[in-house]
Amino acid sequence: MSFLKPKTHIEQGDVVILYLSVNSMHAIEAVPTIVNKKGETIVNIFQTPYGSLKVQNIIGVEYGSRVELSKGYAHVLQPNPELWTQTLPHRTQIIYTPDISMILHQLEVRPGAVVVESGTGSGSLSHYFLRALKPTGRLHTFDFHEARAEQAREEFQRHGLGDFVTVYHRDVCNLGFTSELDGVADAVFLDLPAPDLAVPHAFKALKLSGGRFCSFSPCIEQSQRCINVLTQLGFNEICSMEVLQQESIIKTRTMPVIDLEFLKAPKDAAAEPNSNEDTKTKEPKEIKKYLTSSHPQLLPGHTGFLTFATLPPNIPKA
Amino acid sequence: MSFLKPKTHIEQGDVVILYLSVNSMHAIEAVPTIVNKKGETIVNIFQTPYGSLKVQNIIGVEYGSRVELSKGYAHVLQPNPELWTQTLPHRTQIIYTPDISMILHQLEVRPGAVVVESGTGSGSLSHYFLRALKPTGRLHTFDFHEARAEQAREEFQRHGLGDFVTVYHRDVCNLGFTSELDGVADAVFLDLPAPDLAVPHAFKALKLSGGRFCSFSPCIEQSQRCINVLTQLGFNEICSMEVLQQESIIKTRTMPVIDLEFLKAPKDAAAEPNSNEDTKTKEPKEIKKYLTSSHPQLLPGHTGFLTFATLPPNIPKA
Amino acid sequence: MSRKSTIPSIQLGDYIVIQRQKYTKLQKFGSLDASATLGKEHLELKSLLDQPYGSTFKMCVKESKAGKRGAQRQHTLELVSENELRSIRDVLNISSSGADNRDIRDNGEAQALKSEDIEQLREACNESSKIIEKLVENSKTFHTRTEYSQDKYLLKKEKKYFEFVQIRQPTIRLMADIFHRQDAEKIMGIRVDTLSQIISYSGVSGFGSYLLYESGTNGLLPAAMLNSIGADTDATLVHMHPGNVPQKQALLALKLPLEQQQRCISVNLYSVLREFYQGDKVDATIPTAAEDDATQTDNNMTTEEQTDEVEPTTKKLKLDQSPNCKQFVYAKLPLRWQLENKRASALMHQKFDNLVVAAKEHPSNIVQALLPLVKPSRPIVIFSTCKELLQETYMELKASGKVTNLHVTSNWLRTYQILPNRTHPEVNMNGNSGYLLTGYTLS
Amino acid sequence: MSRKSTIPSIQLGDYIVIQRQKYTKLQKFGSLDASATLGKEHLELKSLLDQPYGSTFKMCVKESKAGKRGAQRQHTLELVSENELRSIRDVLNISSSGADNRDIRDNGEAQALKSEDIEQLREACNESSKIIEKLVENSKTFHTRTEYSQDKYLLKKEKKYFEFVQIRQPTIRLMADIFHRQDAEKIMGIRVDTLSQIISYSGVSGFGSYLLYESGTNGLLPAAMLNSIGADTDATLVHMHPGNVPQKQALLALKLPLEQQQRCISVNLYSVLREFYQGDKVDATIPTAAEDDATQTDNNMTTEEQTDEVEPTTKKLKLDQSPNCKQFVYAKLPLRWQLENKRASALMHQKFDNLVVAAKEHPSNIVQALLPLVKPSRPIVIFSTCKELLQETYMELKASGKVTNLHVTSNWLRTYQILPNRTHPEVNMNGNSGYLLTGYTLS
Repeated sequence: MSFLKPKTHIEQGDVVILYLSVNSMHAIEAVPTIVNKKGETIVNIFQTPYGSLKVQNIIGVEYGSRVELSKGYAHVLQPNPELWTQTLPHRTQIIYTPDISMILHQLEVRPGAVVVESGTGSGSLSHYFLRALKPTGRLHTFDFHEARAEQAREEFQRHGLGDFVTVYHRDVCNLGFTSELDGVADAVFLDLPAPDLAVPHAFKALKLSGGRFCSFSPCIEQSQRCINVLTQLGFNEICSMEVLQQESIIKTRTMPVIDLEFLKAPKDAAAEPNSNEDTKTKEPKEIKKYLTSSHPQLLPGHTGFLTFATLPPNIPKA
Repeated sequence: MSFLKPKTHIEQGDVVILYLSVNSMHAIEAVPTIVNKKGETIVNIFQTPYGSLKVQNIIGVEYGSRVELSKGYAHVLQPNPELWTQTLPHRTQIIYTPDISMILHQLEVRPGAVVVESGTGSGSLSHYFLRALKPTGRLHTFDFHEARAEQAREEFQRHGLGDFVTVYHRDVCNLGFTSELDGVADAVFLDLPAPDLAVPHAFKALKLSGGRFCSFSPCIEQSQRCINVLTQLGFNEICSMEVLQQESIIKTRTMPVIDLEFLKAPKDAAAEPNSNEDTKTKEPKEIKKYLTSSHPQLLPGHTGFLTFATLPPNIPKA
Repeated sequence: MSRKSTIPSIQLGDYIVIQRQKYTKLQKFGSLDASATLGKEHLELKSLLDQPYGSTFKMCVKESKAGKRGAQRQHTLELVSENELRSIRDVLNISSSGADNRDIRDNGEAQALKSEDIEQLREACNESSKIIEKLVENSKTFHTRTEYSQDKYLLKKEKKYFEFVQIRQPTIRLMADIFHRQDAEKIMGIRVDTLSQIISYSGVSGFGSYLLYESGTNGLLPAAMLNSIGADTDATLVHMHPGNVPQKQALLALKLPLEQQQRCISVNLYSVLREFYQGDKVDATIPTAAEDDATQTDNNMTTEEQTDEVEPTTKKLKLDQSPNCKQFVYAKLPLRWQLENKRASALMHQKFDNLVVAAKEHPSNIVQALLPLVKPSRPIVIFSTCKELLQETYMELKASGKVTNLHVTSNWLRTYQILPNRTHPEVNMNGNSGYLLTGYTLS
Repeated sequence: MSRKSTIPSIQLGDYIVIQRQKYTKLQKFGSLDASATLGKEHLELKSLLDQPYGSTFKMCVKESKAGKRGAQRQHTLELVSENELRSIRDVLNISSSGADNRDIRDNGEAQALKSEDIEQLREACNESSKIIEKLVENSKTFHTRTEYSQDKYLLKKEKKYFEFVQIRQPTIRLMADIFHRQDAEKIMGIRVDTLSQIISYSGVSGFGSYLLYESGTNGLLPAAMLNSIGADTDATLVHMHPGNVPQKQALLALKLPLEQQQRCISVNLYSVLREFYQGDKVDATIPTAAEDDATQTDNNMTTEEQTDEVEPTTKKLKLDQSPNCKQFVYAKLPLRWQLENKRASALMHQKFDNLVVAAKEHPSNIVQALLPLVKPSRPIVIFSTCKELLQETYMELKASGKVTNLHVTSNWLRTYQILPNRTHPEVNMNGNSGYLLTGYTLS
């Protein structure tokens, strides 16, 4: 239930982020026992590179606290969509925070908004939609993969978000978003291999007073076809973009500074006999410290093209 | 003649770069007199925002020197392809140094190379090809626009590069690169609206021992069609890229640092009556200096897609 | 659910967004006499009243005056139906296009119409499509240009003569665009991608108590956060600023319900910290709101609209601010800023669910002062245009052990032109996203 | 003109580029017994001798030994004709592709062949196309995958079983790719776009006298400059380095004509500066080449190939380097490095037509020492991985007034996948182009 609102202490059943380091965090469920493969109830022990954690021990602990592992320590954090996106079980390729932030902004999602999403996928984006639209809005999320839809439904329930979301198992390209959703949506989001097929259904689902549309596509051809249909249906403010986040690695670097001036003049004759002394003057180097910033070798070069559009008010829906 | 090789002093007839500031430089010809619109021979005076320059005065001057203008000064630099690209008379859209550098590298142009280029355009890239391949190589450059071809031919001559280049006025998409050039080229470069039409001609012009190919296109569809034809003809190592150069603006910025600690404790009661003193302590700000780097507001977001390919050796040319 | 499906109508006192093609402008519709300026065109706004948002209006020339840089035209606005908005391209019905531009010599004489002719045409024809049609007819080279070049020409002309405007209701999205395009410095250069990420990383939503310090974004940052907090929720925002009065334009333009507006508590940074630490000891005697005169200049209000934001009490206070009468003025009834300080101080004692800092100053001391007010396991987001400052702050926070999962990020935002056979990234891009330092507090 | 149109053949002693699909490797073909290692495959090189560069060879399994991480296979290489190189996709003749992947459940059991079966198949079949065909036949899900997913699968398998290698002649382009991919740090992270711009901005060409300082790029930077200087030209390069011996692998791999090789004069920075300033006074007494022991460790040669570069005299010198016999060794005949120092010093007195610095150290002092050796109106190019150092150098040069048109730049390099319906920028990109500081000297 730890996704509903900010809370201070871990309760039994909470999803908790066990934060080991920037590159190592895990979403664990705060339950004292689990059932193993043999069907036996056993004590819930979570293994990490820094040793094991008896999960029972974190129940009642304040979020943000340090917890001891058998060979080190970790911090327990309350999950939120950002941390969840980094730790969730991948059932599909997912969209990450930089793109998602732009999607939420451009779709103008705020409390009270009705959003239609397809496909649900791993629920990464859904969690963001839900944070932004609760407690007064609603998310309708569709996936054509039955098991994925079912998993997502259970997950939302477990996360305390079940009241704000309906999960559908449905092929929206062929069947649309159900007639119950005609004219109810403030925003429609598509992440589909053939978004152009679903655009007419998005058109139907959007409110007569208008609304916003977004399609996420890895390939430019999908965006091109999608824009074609959007244009035909009277969408405007059509706009495609890429958002690429770059991390800066901050560190103090020590840089050698070499002296070359001394080479201009002959060596001090007095120093010459003392060959140890001589050797020392041969290394005219000092080290200076710099607070530097650089990018990692590997950066995200492409995630997808985001195509946004506005359905203006009062377009007749035939 | 100032493009042929490094030289130290300005001779009559040289093109000279009059460098006023980072954003203001001009290519001028070092001739004492010019003919005005009325056909009269007059003294060559060049006007700048910092006053006028009697061009005669720079003849014989060392390159890199400071020259006086009537209301300031400038520096005279020997032209090279980089400076020329920033000062040349635009007859078409031109390609700039970051893309050009990659083109030269990928086409493996070095002294002795035979390069075929279409179109000549404003000759920006041609000057780079010529610097890289002279004195032992040759550039064959084509433009379908007769006046442009003629202007380029004169310019190369005037710049002392005439010995290394042949300029053709010819529609290469329809007519190819002339049969004399069959199998002579180490590298072919295309900057054409329909590069796919010229690829078969490039194929013919490249040596039987193989060679490198490049096409520059602003739009992705041109690259797609070009790659289609390249693949059909047996080119390999096909690779498309964009090079985007960003400038860093280096400056010392003064940043306010505010103090908030003093708010935790009540004010010194003794100071209170003295209201002037009081006012001073109310501005708990200091200024710190930082050597910073930032990007300009406007950056090149796109110049073109560079598509490179290799023609492997011994592909039969039917 | 709570959002009305009916379209709200334009009311007096509203801020409106006027859109002409891709150009948008935020404008206060303060009175029936109000007019707006779009380049050389002046628009009388009175006919907007009670029309639904999203409507399109035709600019009808009323009179034309000679101005310094060509004619200044006064227009009235006439509501038009959607059907009238045919694409300019359909109207002109261009079909033949030259294969390339090899035969074009640019001698400046391609257009047979002289500029006087065009100005006359403009007076006569009310429709841009007619004007452009004439221009195309009289162009000697139009039909020999490539389709690409024709389109460029048409777009340029269309932009100049386009006679329709749309009136839209301000949203965070529209205002972020307008502010950034018009004067990015006034919103500290916070670009749309950065703004969207501040909202995400800070976790601001319908539940919780949030803390923002910003040194001037025309109200955009508090408005974006309050927008995410939503109507009919319990969440609150304490908005700290360094000046005498908060910049609130974007907040006012959103036209949020009063209950939601009241959940944004705007307070002076120095003043509220003194209240927090020293409580009743100070507020009757110290002229806190006027304290930071030095900072005030950074946050001067420059547009007409912004003067509206000054709360009457604060305005008065400013006028009375001569050294001699200071003590006198402040000794009276509790002023609005004093009440707000008390509300904020109470929330500060309960601690916050995030911290957002967008400072022109070095963020380090500000973060140090505000970090103790944040609960553990909560996101912090620090924005700066200057990476060097965030580097130092990063190192300090890292050394302190009080914040984990620290990251410094920036973004590239590439927009694309996607058109048949003409798809490419836009030729220009903005180089400055600014930088974000993010992390989570620890207990 | 001077370039031969006939294809050169592979000779003993050559450096060769071995290419297997997109993987490339630089290898010395030192003897007929030489072999190369590509992952788990060992290739005997002897059959390459006298074959033309650009030829493709088939890897034929000779024997297979159990190794730590699976079988290590020894291969001979057989020259193949172009015709044999049909696309793997044509061979498999895949046509039916599932519409999407909705029915696929990933249970790890999609492949019916067990790993032992596959290893056996591999011993039996010599052709990757056969192996892949079998894998596809025995895959339960292949035909229900989308075309995209099928392609991905095929590419992955093709990569693993692909049995052809191509032998190519090293060029700057190929080596820059290999070095950067294998260990970018060994070439100071100089990315292809940056390398190409160093060449452009420095103006290096067939005319002139050029000056380079680099603190270690496997010879890539001097090789690239010498390559641009060209064969049969008059231009020269003085190549200064901080170590005992220059790194020259890339220079040797280019197999340039001797006359061209000799126009690259490699000298130790300290040693040559002393020669330049103090001339004959020093060179008989001071052990200059061994001077900078501290720097030497930074430039240790780590690969087998690099040891080949050490010139015999220098090698000996290193061995004799005990403090006691130093003076003795150096007092003998002029050594090669002493002659090179004299040649370089003569060019230094005539001054250079550019200055290129690619330093691991702070470039500032190096630039200060070398700038007086550059003629006016000549380009300087300074590379560093650390922008902060270039910022300082920029400020110093700007203040000095000795260099104008100063710019600090970096680059984005985006590669694209262009395939029918699957066009997009590559998913990963390299984030570090390094930084260039460029400008022109003034008199």
